[in-house]
Amino acid sequence: MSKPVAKKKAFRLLTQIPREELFAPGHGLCAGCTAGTIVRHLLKVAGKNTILVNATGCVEVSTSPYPYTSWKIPWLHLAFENASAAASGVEAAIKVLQRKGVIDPNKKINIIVLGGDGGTYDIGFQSLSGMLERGHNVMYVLYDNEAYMNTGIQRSGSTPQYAWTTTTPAGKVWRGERRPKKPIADIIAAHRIPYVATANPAYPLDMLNKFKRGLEVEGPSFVHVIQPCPTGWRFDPRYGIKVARLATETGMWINWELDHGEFDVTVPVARRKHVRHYLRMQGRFRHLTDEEIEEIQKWVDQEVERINKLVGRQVIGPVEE
Amino acid sequence: MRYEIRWHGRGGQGAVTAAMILANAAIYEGKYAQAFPEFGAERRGAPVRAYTKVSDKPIHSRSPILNPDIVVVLDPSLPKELYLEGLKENGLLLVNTKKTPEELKKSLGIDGKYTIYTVDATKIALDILGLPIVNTAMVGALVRVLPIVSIDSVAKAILETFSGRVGEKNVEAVRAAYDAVVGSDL
Amino acid sequence: MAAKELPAWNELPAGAIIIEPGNSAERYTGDWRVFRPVIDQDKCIRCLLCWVYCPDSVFEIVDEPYVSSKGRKYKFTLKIDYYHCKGCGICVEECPVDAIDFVEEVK
Amino acid sequence: MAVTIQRAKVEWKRLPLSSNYAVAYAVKDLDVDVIAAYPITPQTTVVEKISEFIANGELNAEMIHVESEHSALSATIAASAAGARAFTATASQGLELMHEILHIASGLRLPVVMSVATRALSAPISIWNDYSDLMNTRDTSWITIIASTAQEVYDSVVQAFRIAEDPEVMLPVIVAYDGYIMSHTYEPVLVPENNEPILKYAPKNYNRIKLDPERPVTMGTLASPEWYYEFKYQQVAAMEKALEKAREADKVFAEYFGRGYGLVEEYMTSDADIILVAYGGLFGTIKEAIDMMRQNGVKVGGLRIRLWRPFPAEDVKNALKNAKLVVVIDKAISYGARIAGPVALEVMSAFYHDADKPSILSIIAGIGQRRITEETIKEIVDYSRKLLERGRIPNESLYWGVRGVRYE
Repeated sequence: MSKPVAKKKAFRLLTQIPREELFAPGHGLCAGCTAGTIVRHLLKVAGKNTILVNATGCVEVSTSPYPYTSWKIPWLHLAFENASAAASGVEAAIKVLQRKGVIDPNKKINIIVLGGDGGTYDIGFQSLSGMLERGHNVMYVLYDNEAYMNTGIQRSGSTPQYAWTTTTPAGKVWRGERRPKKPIADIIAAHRIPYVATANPAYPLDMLNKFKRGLEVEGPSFVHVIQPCPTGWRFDPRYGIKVARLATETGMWINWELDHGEFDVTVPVARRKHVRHYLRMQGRFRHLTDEEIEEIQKWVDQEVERINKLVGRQVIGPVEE
Repeated sequence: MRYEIRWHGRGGQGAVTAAMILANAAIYEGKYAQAFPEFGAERRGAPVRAYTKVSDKPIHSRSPILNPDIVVVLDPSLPKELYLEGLKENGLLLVNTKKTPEELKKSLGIDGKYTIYTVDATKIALDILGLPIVNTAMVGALVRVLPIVSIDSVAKAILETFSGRVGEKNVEAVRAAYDAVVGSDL
Repeated sequence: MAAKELPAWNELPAGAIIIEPGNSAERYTGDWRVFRPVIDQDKCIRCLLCWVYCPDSVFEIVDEPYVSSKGRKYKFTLKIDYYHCKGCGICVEECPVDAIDFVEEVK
Repeated sequence: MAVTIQRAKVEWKRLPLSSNYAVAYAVKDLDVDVIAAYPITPQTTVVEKISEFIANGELNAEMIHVESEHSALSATIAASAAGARAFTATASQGLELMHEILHIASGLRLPVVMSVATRALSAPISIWNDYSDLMNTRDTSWITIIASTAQEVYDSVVQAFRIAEDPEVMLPVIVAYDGYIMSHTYEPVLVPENNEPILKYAPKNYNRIKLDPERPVTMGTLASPEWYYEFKYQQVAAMEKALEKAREADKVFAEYFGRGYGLVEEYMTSDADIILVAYGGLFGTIKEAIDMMRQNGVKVGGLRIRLWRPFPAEDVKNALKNAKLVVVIDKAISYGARIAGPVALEVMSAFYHDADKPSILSIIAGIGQRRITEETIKEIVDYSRKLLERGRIPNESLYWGVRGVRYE
């Protein structure tokens, strides 16, 4: 993969964010659902010439209850597991219709898939892998709330270890989810696609720049966005962005990008907070003992060490409080 | 008149292609024909059969051929019970072998009232194609003993199937086998 | 509430396709609110964070100049669309200068 | 609507094609824009041939080599949603894997066409022919044509796009035919030297509602109990319309190209005491069996169901009403039903409210490609005559040719 000329970050100030809202209010997402924040900015970056394919999930059902739609761009939903296959079909159609002159060949039409963690890590993984391997010019955006929230908080392949969900309750035998979160972005990166990134709505400019970069590369791109869910994570809706920010401040969530093979952390954290700040804000971790929290802290320390090695310098600092 | 031909070979020898080439030749002549394989999951080496029906009138039936007018054997090592099954009385038997029809009849102990023809298609294929793939040669031999289509139509069918030099070589094999086939009435 | 007359099958577009983009804006979600965010225009520094973080795009950037009591001049003013605001409080929490009050709705 | 059309001046070439290849030629001549498919026996050579056409520049299309049939149909209908003319092909397990998306295709009213080389279902695995796969699509709101010759396969794919894309229909279409028995049989097929007349008969419509940034629409919405039923009723109405449009499409095709098939095909039915009802390639064998039986003075005829969905009940009744006995041969089983033949059930229900109706016998045969020859057909007719003489037609399906099952 040849590295194209490095682009200047397009968004440096909040005032540079387009004002036009292509995601209308009146949708049925929970009060304080940060998916609304993510989708608004995704569409601001993508603009009008965009077709979005949505996997079944919270965003899908909340934004398209007949006869109302929150979408001001063409939008397609088929099913849960096939959003990437559908996007492949849309991309192929646009490509051939442009070649035949039915659609203006000079008009760039962005094609985006939006999927939750269930539709990405689990049921939609096969079609996603197929789409990436075939090299379709599609950006996949994963909003990750770490469980099946649409059906009422059941665990998914994304649920982190020890998290409570309705299918991983904390009891005498189980301590919540029993397996660590699947490293989906690493698995996607192994497809050797041009661009993979992780983002956080608490860092909007970083997130916007990643959406922009994902759309401008030739071929598939993948942006994995953490999406705190007040309902499933059990916190007051007003703290959605605060929880998201703590995820990065504690090193539980690292904002990185892999652009044509070059890895970098885009939101360095000089002084890290202890993971308990993040965990203790959420009811889904309420049952955790101090020992279990320390265990999680150790995993995070290891992951931070790995990331720092990858970058070649200390981009994420030590725990200071 | 409808002719029903059954082809016997082993997977990879091209019996199915032979059946198809004969049908295609008939279709190019404006005749009606069907060609189909014995539909199996067999792989290279396993005994396979294929069928061709040729007629002046439309062919509607999709039955497999149980009582062929002629049986064509691409591989002489196949058991005779396999290929003689259901062959019509007074039917024709065309075998790829070095033996003469009389020798073949004796060595295999064939007692039915069949008219037997033989051709050393393996030698022809080796000489001309450099490979022991006898299917096209056997089509050439067949249209000699049962002139239901012209040899030129067979050539056309082959050239439509195999392009370039491979096609030309196969046509050569067809013509050689056409001339080389042996039988009491030839 | 009287049942409103819904269209017959042959008056609907085929396949449940919605042809009016963004018409969910017609839906009233203001009644989800228990608390109401209220901007103190004088305290507001126009940093736009409320506008950025709002999941329901209820902050409108209005081209209305404003001069604060300390004499700071702003080219625009932020206003809240209470028809859609669900009262989640993210703006209240994220405002760096505590310029948004969260007051209980009186119903 | 009066349809007048002049006979097209078409130069035909007569090619030896299998039914699979006939599909590929039709796809090429229809200038299909997007093909998404996954290989499965016995459909595979359809996709191989289409790939050849694209590789050689004979067809300007995008081929998506998807990773499953589920994705094949998903990509196909999404391409259609984006405005392209789209096609896929499958069989058996692949069709089963697509099942969820079959409903979504019709529910979204996307006019895609799919060919199905019909095949039995696992387990145990069978790569051979019957119609179990197709019959499982019965209630998915796909228009379904079952062809009986390779020529009809070509012609039906052409008709299918015209019907599917008709603004008054907008439903997906399956063109089915016997796996192996037809999919792999070479026979003469007329195809045009150039595809202009084909595109004139089935013109593309790029102006339908689609995913277009200039006119954004939301497709694939959620419908609550107060909305859902009306959309399903739209499909009921569209299917009714499709019956009329399929008839018209065949009529225009016949006028234009000189070949027509009707929604059902009758063979020597006018004076027949016994009429055999069947579908697909089996009907050819039945026709020859009828010829043989007629020579022996047996008054037997045949009726082929060509359009399976929507079911042309009136055409079927008209063809069968004067028979003493109708024998429906089904190559699929609806397990647990006394009348286990899907088509037999349909024929029976067509007559249910009539005072005057023929006796109807349901036969299951050809399962997993169990051999059916002219001789088998004669045996079925002989047995049926015996039942008729006894005056007792069983109100349950007979499983013809199962070892260990005997009918006296």
